[in-house]
Amino acid sequence: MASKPRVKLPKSASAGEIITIKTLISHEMESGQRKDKNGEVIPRQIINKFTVTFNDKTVFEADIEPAISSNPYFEFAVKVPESGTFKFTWVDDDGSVYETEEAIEVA
Amino acid sequence: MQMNRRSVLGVFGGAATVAAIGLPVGLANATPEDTMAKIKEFAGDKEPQTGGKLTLNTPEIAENGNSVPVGVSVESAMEGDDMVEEIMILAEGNPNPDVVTFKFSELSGEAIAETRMRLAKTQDVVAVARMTNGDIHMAKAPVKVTIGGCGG
Amino acid sequence: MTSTLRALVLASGISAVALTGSAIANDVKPEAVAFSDAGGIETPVAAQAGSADAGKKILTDRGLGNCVACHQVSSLDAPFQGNVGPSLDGVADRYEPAMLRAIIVNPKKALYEGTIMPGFYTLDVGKHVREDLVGQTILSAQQVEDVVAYLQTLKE
Amino acid sequence: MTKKVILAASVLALFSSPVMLTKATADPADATLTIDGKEMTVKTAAPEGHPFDTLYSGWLYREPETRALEEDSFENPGMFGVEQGAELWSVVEGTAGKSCESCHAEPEVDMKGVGASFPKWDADAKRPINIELQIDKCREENMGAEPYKFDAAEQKALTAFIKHQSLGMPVKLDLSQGELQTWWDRGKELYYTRTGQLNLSCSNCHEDHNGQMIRADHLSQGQVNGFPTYRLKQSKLISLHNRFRGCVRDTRAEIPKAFSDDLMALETYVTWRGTGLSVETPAVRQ
Repeated sequence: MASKPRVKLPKSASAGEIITIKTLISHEMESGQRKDKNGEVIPRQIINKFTVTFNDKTVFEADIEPAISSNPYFEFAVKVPESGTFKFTWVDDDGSVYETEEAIEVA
Repeated sequence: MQMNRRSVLGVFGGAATVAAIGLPVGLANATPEDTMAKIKEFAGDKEPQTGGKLTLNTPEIAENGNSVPVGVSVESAMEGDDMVEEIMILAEGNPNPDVVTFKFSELSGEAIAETRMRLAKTQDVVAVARMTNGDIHMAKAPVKVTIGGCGG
Repeated sequence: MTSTLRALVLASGISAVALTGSAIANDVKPEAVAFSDAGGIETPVAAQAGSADAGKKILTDRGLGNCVACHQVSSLDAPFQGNVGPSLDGVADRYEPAMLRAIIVNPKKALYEGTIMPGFYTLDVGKHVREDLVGQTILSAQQVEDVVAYLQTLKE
Repeated sequence: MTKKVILAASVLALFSSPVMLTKATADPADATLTIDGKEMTVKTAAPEGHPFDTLYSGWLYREPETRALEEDSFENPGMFGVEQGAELWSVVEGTAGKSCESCHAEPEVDMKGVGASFPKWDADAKRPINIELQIDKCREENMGAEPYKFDAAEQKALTAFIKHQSLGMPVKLDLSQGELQTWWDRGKELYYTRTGQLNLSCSNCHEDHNGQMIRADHLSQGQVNGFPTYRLKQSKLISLHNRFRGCVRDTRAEIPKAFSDDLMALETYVTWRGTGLSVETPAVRQ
């Protein structure tokens, strides 16, 4: 399943500033509750976990259920203490892991 | 009755295609009791407070149940005892009430999060937050999920 | 002949004559439905009398009448009723059963040609009708009478 | 006959007040749409000969949450398709060893305006050509590649990418090309032709009753300036011909083939009906 993470956050911030981060990933989020034309249940395949770390410290997590929409969107806040790198990780039911990183400059 | 195989599609559309994506209609839905049990599990023996410290933002009317924006926030210093650990969102009328659980940290700065969820039908959405001091805050909001005219 | 049916046939005047001797227990075929000069349909199209309870369900059933897609009925427990068509509250005060029947059967004949409302018991339909629906009506004769019976309960 | 006309008129008079009342609450929103800093024309005066005075983008008929999704091109899931199209642009396919990029090195420049001016007249095929068919033509004639199957993800992505290069530009067809005017005429006739067991034409909903509600569905003018459109219902990009087919299916008629003469005529006419509205691809609808 083609999944392309998109992340939006400011390139720079002042120390201790609270920034907003938006993320979106392309994923069908097959709920496991639908049936195909032959009446067979379509197996569940969702992204079940989303994790955000900053300089390797976990800052935000989401445990995700099939009730999250296709192309999952998350928006949350982070208080940025120093320059560093955010790492965003999405875990798929099939074991795939989608990752992306973004750096932020703290003046 | 003159109905034939394909006419279940219905006047102005597709009752059969309502669940084209996302949650099915007709499958047994969760009950408020299921939701209460989930809250109990989350809250332990603490009584949830509904004083408005937790804000739950949902549209009054969701134009399509496949994508309903939902936002939660808790007034909190986000440090020491006054910090939000987790916020759980539940949808009472879905096949399974679980939607998502957000976990915050001191680096969160603000206990705020937003996502988009599926709602199988018109129902109450519930958010529950657990603080580091064990306090539980709760908020509830009704969302009317529209019934499409053409093609469901 | 059941007493209900006899009553219907008697009430229908001229058409009763036409029915006599033929298959009385049969519904009126869509192509045989007769409009009066006033634009109504005096004779029920079904052999059996309509059931208001059954009609009520047809109004909200998306596979059948789905009338609330366009019309409002305040007393019905159906959310998001449409407003393309007029409210049906008190419709029984405004129309005789013959006219209600005619509007359901073929509003393009009963009301005006340009109406968006489909005819629910007519073969005078649009082009390229889906193959399996050719020669079929949206509602059966009985369902039309059920809806007529229900609409007659909608009094202010 | 006279009796019936009088009757019809009295029926209308009888109901005119509640209809007016409900219609007033369901007018298109009074809002402005800005995407990536560009203001879109979502309301404009209709061209000469148009049945409407004012044209409204379908965006104005949607609920605030759906509108917000289109306003933010980061949150707009349709942009995944545009991104996929941008990647496909440089993918070499076919016997000639070419990609789109081989001939159109700068899509942001080369494709600007394309999405606002199609369908065009195809003198070779002697019929209108839309973006999907133009992509296929390039693939077959220049790349030596197979045409896409209708609604292949790649077809929708490339179409969305090309049209997105005209984001904000007003839709404007040149009907003087070839016999395009004749096809416009044919499209117009189809627009007013009732189909199916439900006996409905495009005009019944989108001309006669736009602004009103069919169940919870707020009927729009049926403008096509945002296609391919991200529809929440299917949670993916939906092509114009897919939507045409869906509407015709809902009238309980046999479904016309995508890119058939009928649907190309209809695309020509309906695109004209949105003259002056901005290209919004990928729009977001319910």
